[in-house]
Amino acid sequence: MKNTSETNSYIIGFSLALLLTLTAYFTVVNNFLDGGILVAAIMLLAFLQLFVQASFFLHLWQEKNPRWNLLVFLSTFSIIVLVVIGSLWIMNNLDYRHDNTHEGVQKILEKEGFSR
Amino acid sequence: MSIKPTLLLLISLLFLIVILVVFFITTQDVALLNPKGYIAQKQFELIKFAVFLGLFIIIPVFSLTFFTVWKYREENKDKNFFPSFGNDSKMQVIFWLIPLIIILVLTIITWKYTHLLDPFKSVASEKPPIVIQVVALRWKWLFIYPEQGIASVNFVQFPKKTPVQFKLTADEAPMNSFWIPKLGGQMYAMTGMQTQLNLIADSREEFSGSAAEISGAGFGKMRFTAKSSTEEDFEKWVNETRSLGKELTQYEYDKLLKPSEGNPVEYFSIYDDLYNVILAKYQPQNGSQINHYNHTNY
Amino acid sequence: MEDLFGKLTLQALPHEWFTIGGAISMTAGGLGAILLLTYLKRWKWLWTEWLTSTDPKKIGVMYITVAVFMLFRGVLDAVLLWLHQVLAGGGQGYLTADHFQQISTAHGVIMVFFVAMGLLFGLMNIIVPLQIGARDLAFPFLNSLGFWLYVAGAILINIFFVFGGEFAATGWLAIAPLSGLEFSPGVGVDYWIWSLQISGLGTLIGGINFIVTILKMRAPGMTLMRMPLFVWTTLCSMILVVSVFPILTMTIILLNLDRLLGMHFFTTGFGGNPMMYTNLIWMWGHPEVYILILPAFGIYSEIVATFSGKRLFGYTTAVVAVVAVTLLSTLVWLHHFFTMGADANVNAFFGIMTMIIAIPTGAQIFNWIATMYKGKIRLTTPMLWFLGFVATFTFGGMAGVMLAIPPIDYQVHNSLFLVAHFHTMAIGGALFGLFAGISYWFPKVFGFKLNEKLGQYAFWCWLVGFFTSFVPLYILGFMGVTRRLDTYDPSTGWQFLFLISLLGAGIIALGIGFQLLQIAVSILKRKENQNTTGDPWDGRTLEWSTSSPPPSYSFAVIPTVDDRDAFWTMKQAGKPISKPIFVDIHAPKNTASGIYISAFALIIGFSLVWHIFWLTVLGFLGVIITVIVRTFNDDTEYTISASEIAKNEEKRGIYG
Amino acid sequence: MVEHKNNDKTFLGFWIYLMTDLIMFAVLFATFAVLRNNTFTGPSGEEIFNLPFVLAETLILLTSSFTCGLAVLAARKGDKKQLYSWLLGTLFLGFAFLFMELSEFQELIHEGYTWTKSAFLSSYFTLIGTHGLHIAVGLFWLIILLIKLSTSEINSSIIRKLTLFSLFWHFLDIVWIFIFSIVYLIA
Repeated sequence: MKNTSETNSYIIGFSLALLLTLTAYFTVVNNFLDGGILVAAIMLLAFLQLFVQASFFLHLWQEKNPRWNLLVFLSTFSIIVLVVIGSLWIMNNLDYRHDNTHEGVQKILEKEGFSR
Repeated sequence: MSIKPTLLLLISLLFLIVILVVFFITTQDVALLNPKGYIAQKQFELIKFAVFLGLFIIIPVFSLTFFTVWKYREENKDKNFFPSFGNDSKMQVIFWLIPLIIILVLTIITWKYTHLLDPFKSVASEKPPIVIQVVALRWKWLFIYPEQGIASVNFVQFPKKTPVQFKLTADEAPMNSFWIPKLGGQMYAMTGMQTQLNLIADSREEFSGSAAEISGAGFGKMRFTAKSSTEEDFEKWVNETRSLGKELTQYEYDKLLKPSEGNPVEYFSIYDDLYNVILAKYQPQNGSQINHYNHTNY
Repeated sequence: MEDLFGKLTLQALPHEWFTIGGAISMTAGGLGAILLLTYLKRWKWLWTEWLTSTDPKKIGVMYITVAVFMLFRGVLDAVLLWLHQVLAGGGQGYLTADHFQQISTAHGVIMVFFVAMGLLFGLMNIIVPLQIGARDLAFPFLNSLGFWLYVAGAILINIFFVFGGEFAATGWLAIAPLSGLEFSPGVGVDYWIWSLQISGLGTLIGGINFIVTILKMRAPGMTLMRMPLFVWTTLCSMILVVSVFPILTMTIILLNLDRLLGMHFFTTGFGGNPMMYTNLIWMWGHPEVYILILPAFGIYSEIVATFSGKRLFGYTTAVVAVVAVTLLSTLVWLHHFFTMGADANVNAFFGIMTMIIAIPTGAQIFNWIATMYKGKIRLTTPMLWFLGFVATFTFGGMAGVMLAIPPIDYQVHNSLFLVAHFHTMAIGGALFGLFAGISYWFPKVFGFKLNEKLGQYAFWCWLVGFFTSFVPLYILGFMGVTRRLDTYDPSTGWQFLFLISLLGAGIIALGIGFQLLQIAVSILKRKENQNTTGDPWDGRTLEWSTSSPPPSYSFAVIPTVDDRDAFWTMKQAGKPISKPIFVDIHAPKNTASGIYISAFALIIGFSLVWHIFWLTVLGFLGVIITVIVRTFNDDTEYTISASEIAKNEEKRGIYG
Repeated sequence: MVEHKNNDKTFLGFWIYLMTDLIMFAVLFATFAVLRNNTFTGPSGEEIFNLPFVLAETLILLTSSFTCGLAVLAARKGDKKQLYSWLLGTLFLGFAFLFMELSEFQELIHEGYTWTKSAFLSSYFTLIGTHGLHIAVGLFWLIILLIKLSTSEINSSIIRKLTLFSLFWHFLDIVWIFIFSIVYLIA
């Protein structure tokens, strides 16, 4: 009895994940959207699939308290967001400040026949 | 050893240190504490203000600690021994409030001064800034004056009271940091990138400058002298250097590129835009990157 | 045939004077120990009783012994550096620039990774299970494996004395591109990489082990808010270990791929971005220093409460402060590279975040003072170390707040002012805390107190020595002296201050001498101040309820807890401890696979340093086989019979 | 009760290990995101990615994650035959994924786009390579489990090991979803 409900949860999870992957794929291939919105859409679909897999495959939300697994997952998730967003913010800011493609260097590159 | 001598010893030790430090600072020429440029002057004010605010934490902490240890020492048969006194919300509020206020004041100061003293912002002055291009090589500094058409190694001169805009990069060297303590903060010099440092010298004097980021074996000897002179002396120096006629060709530059330590001061005149050639070297060229060691012919 | 040993050729063997000196002293020490052991016929005892043990108390003592040996090397490196800096005024000091940089890198790495982390893990292994009423850690085998990986890392970092090559000359964090192939082609950086990877792995395993132990194995009734504060700081410190050590491991892997496979993550050319290395390594770097300081805060809370005979003032705010510091410590790392050219908003944001961390720390110190208020203070050695902490840490904290303001940091970044600041935090904060912890829990581990008088002499030498050596560095930093400076001309007037620092180092060395004397004298006179009650300091937490030294099973019966300061409430209640009915206890068996896996890991590391790739493959096979053999054997536990426990507990005679 | 107690200790311990692995991947994602435009005369993302091929890979890994879930359910039901079939399915799909990935790498190297060409290629190879390495370790672990299963009946320790493996496998699939989205789709 209990197992059939679990197999159903796996089946639902699998089909949802399949759906999300295909939608992401086709939005890119037939470029329904582009530029910033496309990136946002892809990331949204990725996080949705994360949510689907976590709830259907890892049963993260049905954990009885004290829900250490969930707490550890959320703290790790915040560390990941910190690492990726933090690095991107700092490195892009540094690259912007250390801009070296101004006209002086450009002139040298053209003179040597190198295109950037 | 019981509490009384311990506390007295500790307090006298701290007082002795403070006195010795104050005495030393006032007598010796401590670079950061007698600045010679507007930027360093502002940073010195910040240091004084931060120390002043810091005392608001140190004095209460020290006095409270020593007083409490003294008053509630074991031998003191004080009757108000109150072992289960675990919490008191009034005191908690004070304990969190004191550091909070101090940090709040510091936050406002930090936001204001960080924007004011941004190294990439040129110093406000009616005179146009003089641009000096600095290239950090393996264990020496190369200074290039694009407008004046001269270059020098381990020596830089600029007129006093005129803002100086250093444009910093490095060539075939690990990360370096360009620092003249008496004029202002330091700034990293890295290969393939250009960073800026805007300073100004208020008086006519010679300052010592150094590399501040470890860059290999010769890092310790990577020192240079920065001289601020009057307008006329600066012009005279530029003409003298140009008249020396020693040109900084690619061949000369390759000699400088080879790692060497404690280079003597050298002067060159320069005709092509070497600074941008160095920056261009690290840009992607179609084909392959210019190999560091086979130089193109310009 | 000749590349059978990769880069390990004859010229690589040690030829500089100080590597040969190091090799001789190490082999002499090793031989001495081997002779002593064979003479006393104690090999069997050493192997079964200590090396293969999974008892956290024994592993903790082993951690501390290895860390103390590494402390000797670390302090020796420091004295070598200082002596050179004093002589280097104008003339060429007795070290070449490259040697000087190597020793300064080795000093940094050894002190942080092998002394501070070693002492910290040692104390945690001994005390945390006892304080939460657990008999063992969650994963005993992993605990032994974590320790032996730490030892493998320590061996690998010292092995270049024997096998030659050199050590990284790049500063303790091997900042790219200096650590890349272009500027450090030698094996030095590879030694750095692999000793940090192996010991880093050991720390990560330890981190996971402690989190699961604290979350899952507390005594019944001990909710999170009834745990002793040292357990709270350990939990927070281990959460930081688990959160940021993977960043260190991956950053070092990327650097290694740059060096080994010619990739271009941090190279100057080919699109590499060296600044990314600085960003990533400091993303681990700053939480690492909080990993070291938090347990010291925990130890101070325990000591101040015990020696004031009072409950800790504001337990909840202390916990809030520790958790706040843990969360904030991951948001501040850019203050290590303000001078890299990020714009004012970025610098200001990270500067302000760094200052906000000072608020919980300030509140914590006020809490300790309030704990002493209306108490009965006994100024024993642990309390002295706490006063030393207050005297030094407040100066260091003020310097830290100054460094957090970007414009000031532009001036003093990488100067001796910064060096003095982090030494104040490391020595005044973490090391004083660990010394306080060791002198506080020594009677619990070995059954006899450390000699008080010698302990106080040692403290005064350390404190006076600390101030004499580091206050001049603060001033030198303001005079424009940079870090890792191996030569300067005498006209600058710096030589005099370097001399005073060397004097200070001498006083610290005297302090260490007193500590050794203290241990020797205490061992000789252990009969007199034998402590039978298991509670020498009238303690408040559970570890004092066991006998000292506690039996291998720690608690005959796991106590139930109904309030904070569990042992104190038991004593206050004063109900005679009725003789419990003893039951069999399952304890983990000794296991040597931890040693084998770490030995293979050492082989892998060593072979990758010298590019002897066939040896690396052998090493991996060794690890995999040992792991599989380990998973296949299931009888990893033995039972201590109830009668045996009853006989042992009878001897204690504490039951009514 | 003791059996259950040290059961969830192992799960929590393994879960925290998975989180540390996740943080390692986060560092790789951050490095990839920072270096993705530093193609430095080498090819950029669009030029070398073949999207249909990668979609196939993603679907294969998703199905193997699904079959792995079903295998755990079969183990809990004690139906050894079904357990065997699902595990072999997972094993086969895992090897198929690994084979496709290695052939993609081989083709790239054949065209000269090796990891020494540019920072973008270095970070691309490392991110995908590390994930591939984890898949290989997972498959090796699965083979050990299958050997263990052949010699003994389904008991609680086998179920525990299988559940741990399925956690690891699902975790790998989640990481691949982010690789698929960030590396391939955005390019």
